[in-house]
Parts: sequence; structure tokens; C-alpha cells
Amino acid sequence: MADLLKFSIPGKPEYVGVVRLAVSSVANRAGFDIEAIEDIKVAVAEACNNAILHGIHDNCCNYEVVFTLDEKKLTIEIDDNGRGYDTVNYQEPDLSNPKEGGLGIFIIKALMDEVQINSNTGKGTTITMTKYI
Amino acid sequence: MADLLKFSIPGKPEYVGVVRLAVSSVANRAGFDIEAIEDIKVAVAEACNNAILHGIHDNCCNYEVVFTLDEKKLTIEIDDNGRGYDTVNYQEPDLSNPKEGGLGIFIIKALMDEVQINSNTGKGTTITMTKYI
Amino acid sequence: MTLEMKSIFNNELDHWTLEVQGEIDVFTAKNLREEMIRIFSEKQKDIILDFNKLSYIDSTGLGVIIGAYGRMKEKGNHLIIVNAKQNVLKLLTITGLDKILIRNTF
Amino acid sequence: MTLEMKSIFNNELDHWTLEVQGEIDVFTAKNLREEMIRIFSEKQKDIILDFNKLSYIDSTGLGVIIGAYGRMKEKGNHLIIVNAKQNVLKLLTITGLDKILIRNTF
Ligand SMILES: Nc1ncnc2c1ncn2[C@@H]1O[C@H](COP(=O)(O)OP(=O)(O)O)[C@@H](O)[C@H]1O
Ligand SMILES: Nc1ncnc2c1ncn2[C@@H]1O[C@H](COP(=O)(O)OP(=O)(O)O)[C@@H](O)[C@H]1O
Repeated sequence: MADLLKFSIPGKPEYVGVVRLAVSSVANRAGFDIEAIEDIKVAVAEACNNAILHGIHDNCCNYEVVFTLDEKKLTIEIDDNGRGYDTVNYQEPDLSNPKEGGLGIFIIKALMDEVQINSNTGKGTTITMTKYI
Repeated sequence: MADLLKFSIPGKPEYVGVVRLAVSSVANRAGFDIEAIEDIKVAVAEACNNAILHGIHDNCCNYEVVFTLDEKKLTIEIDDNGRGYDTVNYQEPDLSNPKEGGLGIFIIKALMDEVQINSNTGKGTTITMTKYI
Repeated sequence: MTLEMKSIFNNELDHWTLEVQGEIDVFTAKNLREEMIRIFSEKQKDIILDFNKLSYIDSTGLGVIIGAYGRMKEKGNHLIIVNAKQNVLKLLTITGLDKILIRNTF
Repeated sequence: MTLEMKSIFNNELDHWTLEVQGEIDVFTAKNLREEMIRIFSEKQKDIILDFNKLSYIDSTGLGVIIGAYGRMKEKGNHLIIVNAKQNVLKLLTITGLDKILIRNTF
């Protein structure tokens, strides 16, 4: 049976470091190698950034990070009840013309094996990412 | 306003290390010095041990670790819906005659500024501990 | 989640070296932005970002660097990253930033 | 949450040295118990626990040590901790175990 870990974290930049440490520890426990642990840490942190910067208004609320861990894979869901957005209009960054923003989701997709985003304007966003062991 | 962090953790020994890392990180963020961070880490880990070893049956469920952080103090609540026990019959360990068990709660009380235990047989245990910054 | 920075102007080579230690993330990135703006307005010269002691960077950190790169390029100045560790290098490569920010010789 | 152990029998001083590295906690304490039982049954001699590289111990770890202490005392053998770090020493002191497990001279 899969193990489930759930973290509820204040939507403030100063707590993303707590999540990063916890993620590393869970991924380490899952048996990933150092590079994969780093990938997972970065991807989860990017999703936390998005929850904080785009989802949640003015530090108002917490967001959730949920880990599901079995022998084959680690799945992580980052869930905010924030603004939400229209995922259909998402545009990949043009790497030949770097801009200050717009790299987060691109990085997540590059580092994880599966990524799925579910967002509803006004209701919030859930991003689910999986890495196979 | 106080910040709230909530962790739900599988009742298995292999995840206490994840909690320890997260606790250290939260306590560090709260501004405690290294010795106090270590105290808090040990105290929380002892309470997790109790939830796993005495509270929860056979890895069946998760327990919760809840942090409440304001400018003056960090309060941590470790909460299991396990067996519970009769707190009235608790006996402090006899330090002149060391035994293999019975040190956990004693250590928690020695390291934290305030400790309160609420337990109901068959319903579970909540231990609340506070350290002032 | 701490970031320490040390900026030294190298008179001989006529450029800034900004040594960065710790983690550049959503919490600390603004400090890097401020430091880069501060030194570039003090002396409008090329900047070498020394990442030897940088253990982590996220997209907000990369954004700050891209912003500085753009502002400096407008004035004809270079921004270059040196000594990036494997994990930081991986992000620079994924995002194509290695092509504009890393040079074999300066 | 890793624990590595190295046991060496010192023929000259006629005792075991068990060097412990990492963390002794609810997950790893059983490994320490097994190792202490193993070496003591291989050669029934005093054991020096070298905690120089031990970064953490909890009450389950202390319990294992108390158990071994009791079993060894019955047979007339000593169990002694050396080189404990500040944080580990604090727990030994709080629980009074420093009085029976730490000696100035061996
Ligand atoms: N959790 C979220 N809540 C609301 N909007 C989001 C969320 N995550 C992503 N977005 C939207 O998707 C866009 C692209 O995100 P991303 O690729 O991470 O780049 P950046 O965060 O730098 O803009 C964001 O600008 C935002 O409009
Ligand atoms: N979460 C809990 N659920 C059930 N019983 C508990 C819990 N915490 C403590 N206890 C009871 O209190 C006793 C003393 O706990 P403690 O001082 O930590 O020592 P130890 O865990 O070594 O027995 C335990 O043996 C157990 O009976």
C-alpha cells in the first residue's frame, strides 16, 4: 500500500525552504539518487512558488503538498485554493529570447516524468507530478 | 497573525526523520538558536515515536504534527487517533535505576518550556509543547 | 534559505565579481536583484557571477539574472556565470541560459 | 536516518570499540542493539561506544544502550561512551546516564 504524507504550508516565500527540505527527505527515503532528489526538489519548489505568487492572494492562506509514495513512484500534488488560471492559453517560453518570467512550469515538465495541471479561475490550481523510481 | 503548518505523516519509524528535518527547518525559520532547534527536534521526535510505538496500531494510520508560530513562541502539537492511555498513572523514570523504556515524556518535559498531554483510552493522544523564542 | 553575497571590483580586469553563497529562491532572489542593481549603478562594468558556493537556484533567481542580463546588455555590458555546480548547471542548460551566460573564456 | 557501525576488537586493551556514525533513532536503534549483541556474544568483553560521528540519538537509542549496559553488568563487563557531541551529551545528562556510561578515565 502507498504511503501518504500531507503538508499544509503558509503561502509565504519564507516557508518554501521548509518544503524543499521535507521533499528531499521524502525522495531520499523513497530511494531516488541524488540527481533525481534534486530534480524533485526543484520541481516541487517551482509549484510552491506558483501557488504563492500566482494562486494565493497576499499571504491569505495555506496551500497543500501531498506525497504519495509506493515502490515504483513518487507522486506529488501541490494544491492551492487561489485565483486559478486558464491553462489552455499557457505558452511555452521562447528559450532563444529569455524573459524574466514564465520558466516555472517549463522547468517542472523538464524534470518530472509526468505532469498534469488542473486549474479553475477563481477556484484554484492543482498540479500533480510523478517521478518513477 | 500566527503561521500554521500541518504535517500528516504515516505512523512508521522510517518517516520520523522527515519530521525531524522539517521541524529543524521551521525552528530555524522561527529564529531559535542551534541548541534550541536541537531541543525542539528531539522533543517532537520523541512525541512522534510515542504516536508510532504506543498510539497507532501496526502502521495503520497517519498522525499529525501541527506547528503554530508567532513572534514569541513556537507551539507544536502531535496528534494521533490511536490507543490512548491513562495519563494519571504516568510515573517519572527513576534516574538512579535506568530502564530500557519510559524516558520519552521525561525528555520532552526537560527540553520544552510547556508541555500538555491530553489522552483518551481508545480515542488517541494529543501532546502540545511550546518553546519561547 | 540564506543567501550571502560578496561583491568585489577587480581593477586589473575591470569587472565586478559577485560571489554568491547559499540559495537563491523565491525568498532571497530580491536580495540578488538589489545587489546587482547596486553594484552596476556604482560602476557600470561587466559582472562575473561566481556560483562556486551556490547550492540552489529556482526560476525566480533565474528571472532576476535574465533581468540583469537584459539591462546590462542594453548598456553594452556582459553578465557571466562561472563555477556553477552540477545541479545549477542543469537548470541553466534546461532553460538555454547556458548559451548566453556561460563562456569558456572571458 | 542512516546509521553505520564499525566494531573492532582491541587486543592490547582487551575491549571492543564500536564506532557509530549517523543517527540512532526509532528506525535505526534495532541495528545498534543487534550489533552490540553480536560482538558481545562473539567476545564477552567491555565495549567502548565511540560517538565521535554520532549526530543524533533519541530515547529508543538510549533504551538500547541501557539494555546492553544491564546485560553486560550482569556478566561483570563495562559499557562506556566516549567522544559524545554536545547535543548527545545533553540527553545523557538529562537522563542521568552520563553518571554510569561516561568516565573520565577508562
Ligand atoms: N498556482 C497557480 N495559480 C494561478 N496561476 C498560475 C499558477 N501556476 C501557474 N500559473 C499561471 O501560469 C503562468 C506560468 O507559470 P510559470 O511557467 O511557473 O512561470 P511564472 O511563474 O514565472 O510566470 C503564471 O504566470 C500564471 O499566470
Ligand atoms: N501517543 C501515545 N499513545 C498511547 N500511549 C502513549 C502515548 N504516548 C505515551 N504513551 C504511554 O506513556 C508511556 C510513557 O511514555 P514515554 O515516557 O515516552 O516512554 P516510553 O515510550 O519509552 O514508554 C508509554 O509507555 C505509553 O504507555
